[in-house]
Amino acid sequence: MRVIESGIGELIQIPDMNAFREWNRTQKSRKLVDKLMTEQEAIRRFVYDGCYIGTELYGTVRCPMSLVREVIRQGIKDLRVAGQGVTELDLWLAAGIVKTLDITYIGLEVYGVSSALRRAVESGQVEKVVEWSNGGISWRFKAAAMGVPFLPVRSMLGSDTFKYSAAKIVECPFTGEKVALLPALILDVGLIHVHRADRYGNCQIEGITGFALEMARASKRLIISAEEIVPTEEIRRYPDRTVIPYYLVDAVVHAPFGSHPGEMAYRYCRDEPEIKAWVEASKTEEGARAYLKEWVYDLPDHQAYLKKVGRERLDRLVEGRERRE
Amino acid sequence: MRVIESGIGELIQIPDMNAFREWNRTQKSRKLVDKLMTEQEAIRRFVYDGCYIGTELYGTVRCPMSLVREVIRQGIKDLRVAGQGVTELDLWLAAGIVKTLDITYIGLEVYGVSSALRRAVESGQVEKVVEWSNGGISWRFKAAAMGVPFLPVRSMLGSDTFKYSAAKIVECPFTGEKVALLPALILDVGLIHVHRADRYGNCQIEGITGFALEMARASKRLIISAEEIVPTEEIRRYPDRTVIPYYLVDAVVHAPFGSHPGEMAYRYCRDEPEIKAWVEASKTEEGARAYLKEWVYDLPDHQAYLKKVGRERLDRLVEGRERRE
Amino acid sequence: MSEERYNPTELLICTASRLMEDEVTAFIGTGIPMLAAALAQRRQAPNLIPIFEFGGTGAILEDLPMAVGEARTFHKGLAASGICDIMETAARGFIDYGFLGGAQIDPYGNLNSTIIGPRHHPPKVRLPGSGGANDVGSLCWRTIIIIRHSRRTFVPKVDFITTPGYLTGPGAREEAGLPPGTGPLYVVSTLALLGFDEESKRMKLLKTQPGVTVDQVVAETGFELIIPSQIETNEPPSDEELRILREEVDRQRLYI
Amino acid sequence: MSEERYNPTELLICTASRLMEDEVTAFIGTGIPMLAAALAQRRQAPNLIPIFEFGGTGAILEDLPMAVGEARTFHKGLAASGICDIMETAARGFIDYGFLGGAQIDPYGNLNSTIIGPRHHPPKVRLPGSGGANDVGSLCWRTIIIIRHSRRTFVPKVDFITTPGYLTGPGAREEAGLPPGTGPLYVVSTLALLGFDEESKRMKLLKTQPGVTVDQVVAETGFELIIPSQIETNEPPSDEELRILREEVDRQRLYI
Repeated sequence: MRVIESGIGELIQIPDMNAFREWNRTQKSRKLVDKLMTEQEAIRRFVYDGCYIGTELYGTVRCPMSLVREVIRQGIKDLRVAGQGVTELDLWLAAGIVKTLDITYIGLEVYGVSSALRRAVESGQVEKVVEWSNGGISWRFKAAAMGVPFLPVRSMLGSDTFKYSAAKIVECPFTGEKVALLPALILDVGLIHVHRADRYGNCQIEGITGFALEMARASKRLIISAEEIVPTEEIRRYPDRTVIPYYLVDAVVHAPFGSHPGEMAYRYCRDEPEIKAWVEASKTEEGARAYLKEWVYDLPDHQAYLKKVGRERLDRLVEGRERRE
Repeated sequence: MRVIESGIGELIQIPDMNAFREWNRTQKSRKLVDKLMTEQEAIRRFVYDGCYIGTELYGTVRCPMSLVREVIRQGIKDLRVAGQGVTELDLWLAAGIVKTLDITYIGLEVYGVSSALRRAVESGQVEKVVEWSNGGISWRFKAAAMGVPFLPVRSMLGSDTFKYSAAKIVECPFTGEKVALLPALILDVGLIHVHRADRYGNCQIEGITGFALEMARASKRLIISAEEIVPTEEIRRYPDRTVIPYYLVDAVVHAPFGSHPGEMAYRYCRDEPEIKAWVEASKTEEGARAYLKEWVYDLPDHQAYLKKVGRERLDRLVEGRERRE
Repeated sequence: MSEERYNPTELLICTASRLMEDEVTAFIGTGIPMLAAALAQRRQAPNLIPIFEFGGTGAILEDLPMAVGEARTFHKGLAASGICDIMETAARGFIDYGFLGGAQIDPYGNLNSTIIGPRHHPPKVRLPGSGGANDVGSLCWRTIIIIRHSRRTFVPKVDFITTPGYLTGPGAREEAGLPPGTGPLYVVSTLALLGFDEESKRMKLLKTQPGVTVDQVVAETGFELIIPSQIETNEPPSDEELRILREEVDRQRLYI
Repeated sequence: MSEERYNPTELLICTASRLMEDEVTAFIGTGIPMLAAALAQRRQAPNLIPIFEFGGTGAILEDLPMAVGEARTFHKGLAASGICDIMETAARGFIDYGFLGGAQIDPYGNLNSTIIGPRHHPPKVRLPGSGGANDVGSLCWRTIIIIRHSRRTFVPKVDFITTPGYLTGPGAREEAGLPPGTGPLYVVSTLALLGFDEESKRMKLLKTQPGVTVDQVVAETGFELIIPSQIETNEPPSDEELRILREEVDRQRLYI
């Protein structure tokens, strides 16, 4: 397969599908076992210094924020991260625990550029940055999910986003056209927040699925947090609602309001003041540090976090939720 | 992209994604218009002699049988067919209207080899037969659905299924391993039966989705038949249940019991005596002809077909349906 | 073979069923594998996870499906998705076993379910084609082949390799690009249980079916089998197996 | 520009909104495109089909989303799927328009939202990165760029091509392998509405914003614009547009 052009970015994770198959054969049980555990236990067991990690969907939408905060709390460091993110990766960047980024977008959406990203990358604290598009990184997960080492796409071509990626350009042997080949992206650990899961890890999501299906299938270890734990009978009544089957899952964490300060479709809306608080705080290193101290380090767990947010405020978020009218 | 080996089967549909894009730009409306029509009108407007056509799921499971019969009734001929099928393609083969097959499996499942297939292929009446696996043909639809000219897979390698296909083998530029490249398969016409659709063509399916999502997205013309026509408000209440969005759809046909004699999950079970009747009848050319006369040609439409099946029998099928217990 | 107690189909089902382990994932095709899986779920493998190619995962096989896409393939299931998801699950190495059949098998476990005769088109006899078999044989960890035993089915060279076994022998699968560590594990036939030699990848007799001699197996096999010095006989289907099969698994006698 | 009647954001929104046709599909990003789409749905384009990259299709924009994955992006929507489905829909040619922004734009409509400065890493200024922009700019039929106008944003050469415009000129997109017939159509800025010359693919002034002279546009643009002899002025935002924008679209004044 003659390569016309190669991106100069480093290929951080090698798309070794044979090793991935072997991992899935030997390290992932087909047994229906109770995987319910706390954030503390899940992160302690499956997340480690230097691991390659990804989160889904992103900071303000169906994001495993209770897991994200626990990663910081446990002092895990040198993370290599698949970077589509808002608040979640921002917190990690501010905490100084990110070493390498396969980046697509890290920013504060309507609130603009991320100060935490700027500080971490411009200072060189983040040592490597490899560029991709949002579609690109999702297709990389999809390649891994399909069990193939790459996928062809017609995006990223002609741009510096390609040049600073680890993609390659080849000629299609059927049509002669140029296509970009994206290497499969296998995660050491994936963190995904869902609406409902049973104790074994069978998961249901409402609303858009973002890249949850692809990322779940691309992860060597998968930690699920869920708004609600349902009996397996409920899963078996609606097998067509299962988007992540149990055998992909290593840990199930019951995390009501797990996406806070982000939203959860049909459950609660985003907490605008809290999001703005981070936007403001993160403008300076000191502000970010104070925020992390107050909202992460000084709280023992997600229950304490929710208590600090307060029932009244959470009720208001539930009130403001999207409804199926 | 150096090709190590090429299948010797003919590439019946060229994976020209630029032409497909242009088609989708100019021939597919984004307008929300009422597409409800009869089987007769849908087939008359969108199916034509020599077209490349596909059906989903297959003859005994969620299959657009009322459309399949109407294709025969209208005397459409020289079809080129993506061949995963049981009763539906069997009827077409028996009617002598298939000229070319990208075949994966045509058979009668527990009832064994298809006599209609044997007669049609062994006689040379079907002029071309190109081999694929079920995964292979589904991935070919998926390639078209992804808007890319091919997909790599690790299946079909080393076999005569590959040799008599139109796939190619190349070396992965990331890992050096051999992978098979499957060319995207764009259908001139796709026929899909669903549980619910609105008049614009937004579709919901219950139970497994087979290859409906991929085939819908791989079709230049898409005819949907549906057990039930629902108001668009219902679609808008559950947008996460839409698996085929309206803009893919050219015609919506209201076809209760549209999968008969096959089943429809949670609605009705398969009609075993009727399936057996075809198995028996199709053993000889005369028997197949008599069956087609009785159940297709001599009936003006699906309503007449259902009347002939009879309310009592249909009620029994509903009684025997899978339930969400 | 005791004609009175069970028929050849029942023998195949019971022999295959015993090979199904608990808490594994297994690709189940139409026919005998479905019955074997349903029987296994009621005996040694209550948590066998059946996988059906069109999307069913983890069904409880209370009623027998007649097709691999039927609602019974996801009855009380854990997931109901689609064919790409399932085949990709196999590609990622999540499906432990696959059950396969065919019209012809060769010494390396290559299977033919496409055509009989030397010419591809038009062929002497047209069979259904690969279906999911090629994908199962390519991507599952180990396959178990269920086939009736005769010189017509056990041939030196299949007319068409629909589904790869060990192809031409050691290393051939890997050389073709197929995932390493895969390939046929057992062949369950009406006359014997067979396996494959570690070194040569050629078919090896493991056990004869009850009442069958080694000579009978050899006589009905169109190629040289590896025959160890000691050959045991399979346990015949037990009364309990047959009872479950007839009274619970296939109450309506659709298959047996 | 009348400081009293509307602000620059409102001007950008109203100008962009008028470009949105009825019964087309349009990729909508966070911020101004959302407001423009919501305004258009209430005026000339009630059946504009907004597409949001993480899965929302055909939402009715009753409340303004603050993020492209929020539930409001599929509020009363026709479909809610995922990012791959949406990007692949664009790849198949089903998305007519895409709206893009950026920190820098060059004469060929190439956009930068990745870094400022000559070095990729560590950079002088790190911006968010492509997000979906590169995919939108590669795969949608036509893109419309919304950007504040100054010599800092309209530069001869962007520091980094995050999202391809016409790259180096005629034929360059096709040569790179991008689908033919695609590329930027308009640039909506605070000073002007601009387009691209058919032949040279270089940026061309189409209309000035109300109260802005051609000289001002030229002065604030860091490269040579193609300037036709006759230049009209855009209609300013009407009272009706502003009323809808302020009272219906962005009642809570989150953006404007």
